[in-house]
Amino acid sequence: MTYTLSAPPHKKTRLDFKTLNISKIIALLPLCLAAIYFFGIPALGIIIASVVAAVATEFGIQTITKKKVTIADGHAALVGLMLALLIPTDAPLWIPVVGGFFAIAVGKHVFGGVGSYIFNPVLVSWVFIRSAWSAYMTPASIPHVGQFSDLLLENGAGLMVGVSPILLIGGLYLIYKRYVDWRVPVAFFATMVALPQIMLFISGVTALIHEGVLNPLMYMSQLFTFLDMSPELPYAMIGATFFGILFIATDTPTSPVTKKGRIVYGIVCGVLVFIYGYFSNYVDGVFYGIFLANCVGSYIEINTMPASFGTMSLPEKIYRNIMDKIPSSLKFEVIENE
Amino acid sequence: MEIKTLDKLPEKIIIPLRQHRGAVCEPLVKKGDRVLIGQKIGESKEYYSSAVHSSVCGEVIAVEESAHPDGNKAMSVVIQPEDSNESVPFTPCKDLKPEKLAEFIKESGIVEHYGVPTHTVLKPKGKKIDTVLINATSSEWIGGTFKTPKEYASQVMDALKLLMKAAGAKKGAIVLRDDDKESIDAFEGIEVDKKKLRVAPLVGSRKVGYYYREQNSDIVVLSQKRIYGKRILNFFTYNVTGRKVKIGCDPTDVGVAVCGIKSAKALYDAVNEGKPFFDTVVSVEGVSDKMEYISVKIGTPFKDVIDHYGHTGDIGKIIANGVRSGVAQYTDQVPVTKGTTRISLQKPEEVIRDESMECIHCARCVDVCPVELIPARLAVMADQGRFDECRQIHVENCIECGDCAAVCPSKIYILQLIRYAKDAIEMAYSDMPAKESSNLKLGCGCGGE
Amino acid sequence: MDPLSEYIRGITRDNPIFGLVLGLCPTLAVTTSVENAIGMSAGTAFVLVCSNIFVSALRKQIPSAVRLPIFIIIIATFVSIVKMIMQAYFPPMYAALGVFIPLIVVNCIIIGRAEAYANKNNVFYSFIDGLGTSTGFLLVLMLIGGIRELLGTGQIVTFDHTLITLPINPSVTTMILPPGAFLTIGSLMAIVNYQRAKKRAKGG
Amino acid sequence: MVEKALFAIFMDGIFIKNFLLIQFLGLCSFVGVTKDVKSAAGMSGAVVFVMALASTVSYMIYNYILVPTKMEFLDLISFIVVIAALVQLVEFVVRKNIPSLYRSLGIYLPLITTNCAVLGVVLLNVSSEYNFIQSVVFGISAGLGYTVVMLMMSGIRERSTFVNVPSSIRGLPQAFFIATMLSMAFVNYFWVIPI
Amino acid sequence: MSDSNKDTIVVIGKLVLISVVAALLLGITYVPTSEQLKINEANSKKVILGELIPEASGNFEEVYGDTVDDDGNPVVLYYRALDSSGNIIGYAFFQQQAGAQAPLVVAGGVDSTFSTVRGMDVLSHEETPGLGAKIVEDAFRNQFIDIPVDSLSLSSSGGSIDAITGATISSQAVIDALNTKITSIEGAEE
Amino acid sequence: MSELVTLLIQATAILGALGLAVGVMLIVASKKFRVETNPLVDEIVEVLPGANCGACGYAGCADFAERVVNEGAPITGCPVGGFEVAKEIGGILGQEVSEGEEQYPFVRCNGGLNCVDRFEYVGFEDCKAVMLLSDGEKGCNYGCMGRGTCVRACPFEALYIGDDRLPHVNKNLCTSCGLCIASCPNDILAFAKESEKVHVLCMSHDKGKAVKESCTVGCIGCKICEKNCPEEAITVTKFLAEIDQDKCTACGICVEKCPQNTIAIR
Ligand SMILES: Cc1cc2nc3c(=O)[nH]c(=O)nc-3n(C[C@H](O)[C@H](O)[C@H](O)COP(=O)(O)O)c2cc1C
Ligand SMILES: Cc1cc2nc3c(=O)[nH]c(=O)nc-3n(C[C@H](O)[C@H](O)[C@H](O)COP(=O)(O)O)c2cc1C
Ligand SMILES: Cc1cc2nc3c(=O)[nH]c(=O)nc-3n(C[C@H](O)[C@H](O)[C@H](O)COP(=O)(O)O)c2cc1C
Ligand SMILES: Cc1cc2nc3c(=O)[nH]c(=O)nc-3n(C[C@H](O)[C@H](O)[C@H](O)CO)c2cc1C
Ligand code: SF4
Ligand code: SF4
Ligand code: SF4
Ligand code: SF4
Ligand code: FES
Repeated sequence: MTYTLSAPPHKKTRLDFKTLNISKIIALLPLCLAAIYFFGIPALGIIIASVVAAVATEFGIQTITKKKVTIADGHAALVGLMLALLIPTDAPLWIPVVGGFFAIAVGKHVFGGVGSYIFNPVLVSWVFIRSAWSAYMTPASIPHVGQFSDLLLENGAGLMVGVSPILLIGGLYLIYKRYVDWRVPVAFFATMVALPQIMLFISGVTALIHEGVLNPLMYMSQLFTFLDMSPELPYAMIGATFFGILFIATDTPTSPVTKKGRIVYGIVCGVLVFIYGYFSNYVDGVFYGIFLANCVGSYIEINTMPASFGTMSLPEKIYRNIMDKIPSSLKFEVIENE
Repeated sequence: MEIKTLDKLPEKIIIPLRQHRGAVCEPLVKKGDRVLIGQKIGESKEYYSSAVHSSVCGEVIAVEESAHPDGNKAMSVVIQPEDSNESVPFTPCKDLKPEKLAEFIKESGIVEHYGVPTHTVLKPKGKKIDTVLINATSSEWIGGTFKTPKEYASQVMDALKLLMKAAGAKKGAIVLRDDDKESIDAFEGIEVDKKKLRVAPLVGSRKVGYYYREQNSDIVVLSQKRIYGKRILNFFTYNVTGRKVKIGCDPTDVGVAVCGIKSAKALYDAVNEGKPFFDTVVSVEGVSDKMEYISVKIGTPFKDVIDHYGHTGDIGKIIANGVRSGVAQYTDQVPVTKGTTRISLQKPEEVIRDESMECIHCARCVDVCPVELIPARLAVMADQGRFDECRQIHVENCIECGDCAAVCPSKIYILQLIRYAKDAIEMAYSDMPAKESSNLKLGCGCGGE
Repeated sequence: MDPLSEYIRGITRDNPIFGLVLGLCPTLAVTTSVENAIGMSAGTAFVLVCSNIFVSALRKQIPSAVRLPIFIIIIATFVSIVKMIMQAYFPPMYAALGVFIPLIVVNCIIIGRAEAYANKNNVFYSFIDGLGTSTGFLLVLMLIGGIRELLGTGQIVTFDHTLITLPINPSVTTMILPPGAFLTIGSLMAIVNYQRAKKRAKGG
Repeated sequence: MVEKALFAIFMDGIFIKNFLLIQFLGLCSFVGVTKDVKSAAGMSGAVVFVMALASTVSYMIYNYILVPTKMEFLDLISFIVVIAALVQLVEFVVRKNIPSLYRSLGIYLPLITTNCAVLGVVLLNVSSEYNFIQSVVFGISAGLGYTVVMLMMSGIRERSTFVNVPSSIRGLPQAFFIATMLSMAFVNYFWVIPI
Repeated sequence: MSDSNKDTIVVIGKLVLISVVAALLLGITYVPTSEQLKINEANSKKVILGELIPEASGNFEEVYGDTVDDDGNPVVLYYRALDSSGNIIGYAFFQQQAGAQAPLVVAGGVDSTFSTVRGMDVLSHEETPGLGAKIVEDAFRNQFIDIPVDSLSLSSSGGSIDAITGATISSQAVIDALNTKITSIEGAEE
Repeated sequence: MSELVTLLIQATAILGALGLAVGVMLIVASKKFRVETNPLVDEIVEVLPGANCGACGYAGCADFAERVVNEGAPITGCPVGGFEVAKEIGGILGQEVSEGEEQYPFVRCNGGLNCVDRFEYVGFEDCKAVMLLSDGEKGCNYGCMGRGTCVRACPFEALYIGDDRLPHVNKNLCTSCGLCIASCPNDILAFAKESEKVHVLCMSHDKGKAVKESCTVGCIGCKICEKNCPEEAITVTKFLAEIDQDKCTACGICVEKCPQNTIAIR
């Protein structure tokens, strides 16, 4: 009888790459259905064209280069689907076809395929077609969330991603299930909320300076602007932003692997998206911003490698230094262990 | 509860002469000799070594290389057992002086389940031990080694005192697993020096020192979360005592001796009955719906243990020491050794044969790693043979818990790759002069800390 | 060493772009159209051949400590002369190419050949090398320029003659922009690499 | 010339007129010295230094020597000679004091001489008719723009040594594909920022 | 003098020598070409002006400002286009404007009532080839022929000029140049 | 005319002064920051292929050049450049080199699919990794495991694992750098000269019985070849035949006689 030998562990979690992709696709399905309902058949056409083009490209490339054909893992389909959601529904059908091809061929396989690519294939393709055929790719309208119900059904969504931010809730479920990491989306979201508020604060303070107000209490009171909602916020909190936060920024090969790095990356995403959005619009801003963040992702990763386990961090060292100076009889219980 | 044993004698008993880290024992018997239960059959003059005893009475049929559950072969004494209980005389020696105790432990062949001879943990050369910890976070002992919870608690407590005596340590602690109600109940209210102890959970930054004060006792019983891993000692020490053990050092460098339940029990038996370490309890998984515990003689082949349960059906994988960090075996003729804690069987359809794909940088491995490594990075670097860079990102820190490989959705053999890198690094620096390699190799730098 | 093979070498094995990987900046910057590519290559060729000849002729006189400054002075002089003459007597051509002329001075190819070839070989071979390298440069620039112009504008227009027109209407603006340049040269290099690897495995 | 705020010139130099990705200046070192972050940083440091120095010196030469004597036609040749000298000076210093950097920069250090980026800065300063402060600011910011992109590129390339790239793409083609993406990001992102 | 010092002198001498030779060559080229250049520039200005307002048949009167250029000559602000009988039929001008890369010099013409743009041309520019450089092409320039001054803005902001795809900055620069100069001439004439 | 002369004088003065300034500055700097280098090293670096592959055993081409000059490393040390480069280095250093015969790594095991597996291995594809787990999966402890550590070690992609689960060498790509030979944990690969025709394709020192149990093509130490070799070129030591290539005339008798088909002629 021959047994199987392998290195430990001999039991693993069942989760695999295919599951991850399929669950992302499922998480996007409600949104697709809603988009098809509101935009009609053209939306369906774009989705199908993009997905088919992406999958066919993957099949073609892997056949030609004599690699294992991996269309079954759903990655090409996921890329195609995500791309379709970013194309205006009145674009001609060849746009999603070229887009799907470009995403898989250049975005994915030129860089070495799954896990090796550095730039999110969806964004690579989107940025390319957006700048190459801007006439077709300009969203019909740039929405903003005027009232709370707009989160349910976005007011004037220009792209399919926007029809209903609330339907992106599948993304939250993915985070809850730990299919995607929470650090990037949380940091990203927090930054996106914080920056408009900080702008509000800054503009309040600069206004006071301009008026020549000297009373420090007045400046202090500006702190309470954080309680108000910045007028910028409704422009930022749109479907495209949520889609970027939950689905694009969390694409794992394009974000750092270190824990600290992921937080930093989320913040960088937020800052870049906000800057672009502030000067232009948040729909394009989300994708251009994250694309630029992709470019710095690797650099962030290299600079946030953790130190050897048990190495004291700077605050710890300072704490230890201070504690060492206190005579032991005065010390609290906490240091008793040392 | 009764301690279960094998129904019938194995056809042969294979006792490896290397059941501990350190010097391999020289065989004291040769082919054709008749040996008795408890007879010493292997021994080494080196300090860093431990004696090996026969677990049965019978005839030595070979002294040869034979399969060892750690995966490689080892010189072993093969004995054909007789149906007889003839043993060497066991003499309890309860009042040994502390100085003699270490020698006695070596003679009795007591070894920690992580491989190190117990006496070298208690009396490490050139270091002083002030605290002895018993790691009792595995709960398979009641009903296996110990008949009742009460017996479990009292014997382990006695053993701890013996260990402290041997080490000359003032303080001691027993660490239980916090979800293991049975053991916690057993220890709750146990009396030490006329004081009733409470099982205290290790929470937050309160470490063992706090509890010594709180309970006003030199011995405490604690509970903590379960941790796995092959090289967890440093991690465990830090968790319990708050003392950081640097890489390349072991707990003894910071004055802590970590012992297991198995060695504690063995010491208890050796002192109270004079019986050397020749039988052990293993848990068996995969033969029935639940975990089975059985006391077996050291040297019993896995096959006999499996047959004891009348296991039929195909076996895909046999694993020694648990599915998380254990070693898969290519034959069922490997013997149970002092370090064997568990035998796991997997049906062919249970065996994982996932093909690994490219790392998708999902960072799940980073999130689970208890020692803050970047396993994904280590894995690719090892794969590409960039061992120097592995070292730069602290590959030696890995406690080989295997969590990273277990959660990887790309099914990368991360732990295997890490071990590959460690092995290569060790090879590369083994022939370097000590001075040059001291900052590269795992030389101890704990000294003052 | 025969002149013909030396000449061919500049086009194939020691092709300035694909072989030596020098002079990338002008290659990418001017290849928005075939016309620009031709003009730039012509200017480069003139300067390259002249500087090769001069450097080679003076090679025994040039002290190695200050050899780079001297090469540069020689090159810059020729570039300035080309620029002034073109500006004064061929204004239409200058209008098309004027911006690129100063770039020739820093084209790594020229100084690279001066240093690696002209400084070690005689005048005749330096002349041949200059010609070969220039031809290689011209061909590659035209290829890249052609691809970018065709895809980017939908047609190739050279000196007021429309050579090719693409049937598809919406042209890919990105190809004219910097990303298009990088994309084109990356793809071409990948193809070259692939062919080379194939040839080697077959025993070339 | 329209007066330009220093800040605008600064941002221009780093982002809008990024030398590597938008102006195609200094590409040889871009693909040559970005295999790891360390040498990229070293090279960038050298380039920032040379650019700032070249801007200063060339401004002086142009405005205090060439313009008063109407010798503007000597600009190209005098700039390039000055740059060559500066670079050689830097080379000497690096070689003497940081040999490891010198070794990893290899042939690229002398190539800064012919690095179009440095000449580009100087010529752009002249053609944009910047005054002294503006020239220096533009010189430094162009160098910083170079640094930003070099670091991004080297970070990505360092990471891409861990991944599986088809063998015919490995090396330079891959560097160009990465550059494609970087420049796509730059071209499309930074034009919105009104400065 | 030691050998090495002698060497040094020789090296420096050679460097100086080659610089001097280069300077001589350049100087010799410069003198004739610079003359030619001035002629060229004047010619091309004349040609451009003629094309902008053909009715003037080359009859342009220069209007000087208060400033002088480097050579001490007064700077031409703009030109009055005169018909054969000496009436002002329009104005033509050159205007420098910040382009996408470097300054560009735009030529323009406007009728005497400042209501119609007569045309536009570009004297010099350094815009991106294939992109901003398209401002010199007829397709773009023809949009400026005889259009109302009011509609002199990009179509995206309600005017009649379609920007060059992907080169809004250059397109806008041309329009800005015309608008600025037309306004200033209008002010000066009144 | 006088205008032209003034202009020329001014121009030459300016550039001459510039040239002087630059020259003086550079000379001074080069004296001040002088770094002693051996010009030979630079010359050698120039003739080296510049692949920085490390096949010579040093940290890249520059390091190799330095060792050749300063530490007497063999001038034939660069396997990539081969004889051509060795000759050039010899020229620079004034040494003679004689052309060695071409040699390529040779696989000294024909086990592959002919050799039984002790277990089914699941894990990452690497011979050393399998070695770390229970000494490898092959029934024979000496044989090639066919998991391609050598393939991964080759910087020139000259090796591949064939359908017979054994490595094969593409001689067009191989530069004889020897990295594969050093990487094999079982020492299966060795250089063989092109003129060496007859080889024993087995490494096993196991007894005949053990070999037969695990492998159908292994050397069982029967000594038939030794007895039949007319040149007495074969000796069997520790149950393994060995051919003295100097004596072997490639007559092929042993190949015919070997009952296990262990000896092959190529
Ligand atoms: C701001 C914040 C947000 C969190 N969001 C989530 C979440 O969305 N999903 C989740 O499963 N856990 C969430 N957590 C809990 C973390 O998963 C948990 O604390 C973390 O995994 C511990 O990580 P560590 O083991 O790396 O320290 C959140 C924690 C914090 C502080
Ligand atoms: C060196 C070593 C140390 C171990 N330490 C512990 C431990 O501290 N706590 C624990 O629960 N299991 C520990 N184990 C593992 C157990 O002994 C046993 O193998 C494990 O409980 C198997 O359980 P599983 O079902 O998780 O695989 C250790 C194993 C080894 C080899
Ligand atoms: C790369 C790019 C740059 C753009 N720059 C500008 C700009 O500078 N000013 C502006 O008003 N709009 C700008 N736009 C938006 C365009 O005006 C708008 O998309 C228009 O419909 C397309 O025109 P264009 O591509 O010809 O500029 C830009 C769009 C893209 C894709
Ligand atoms: C390399 C490069 C060159 C550019 N050249 C021009 C140009 O000449 N004219 C222009 O209007 N915009 C130019 N742009 C800006 C850009 O293409 C686009 O026009 C603006 O973003 C506004 O549409 C250039 C951008 C880049 C990256
Ligand atoms: S690297 Fe993997 S095996 Fe090692 S400690 Fe971290 S999680 Fe455990
Ligand atoms: S868990 Fe696996 S796929 Fe994810 S980062 Fe780690 S090694 Fe890569
Ligand atoms: S020759 Fe060696 S390294 Fe190569 S496959 Fe065989 S055992 Fe592995
Ligand atoms: S096959 Fe071996 S000797 Fe040949 S190039 Fe590859 S590694 Fe070097
Ligand atoms: S051509 Fe620009 S740096 Fe080489």
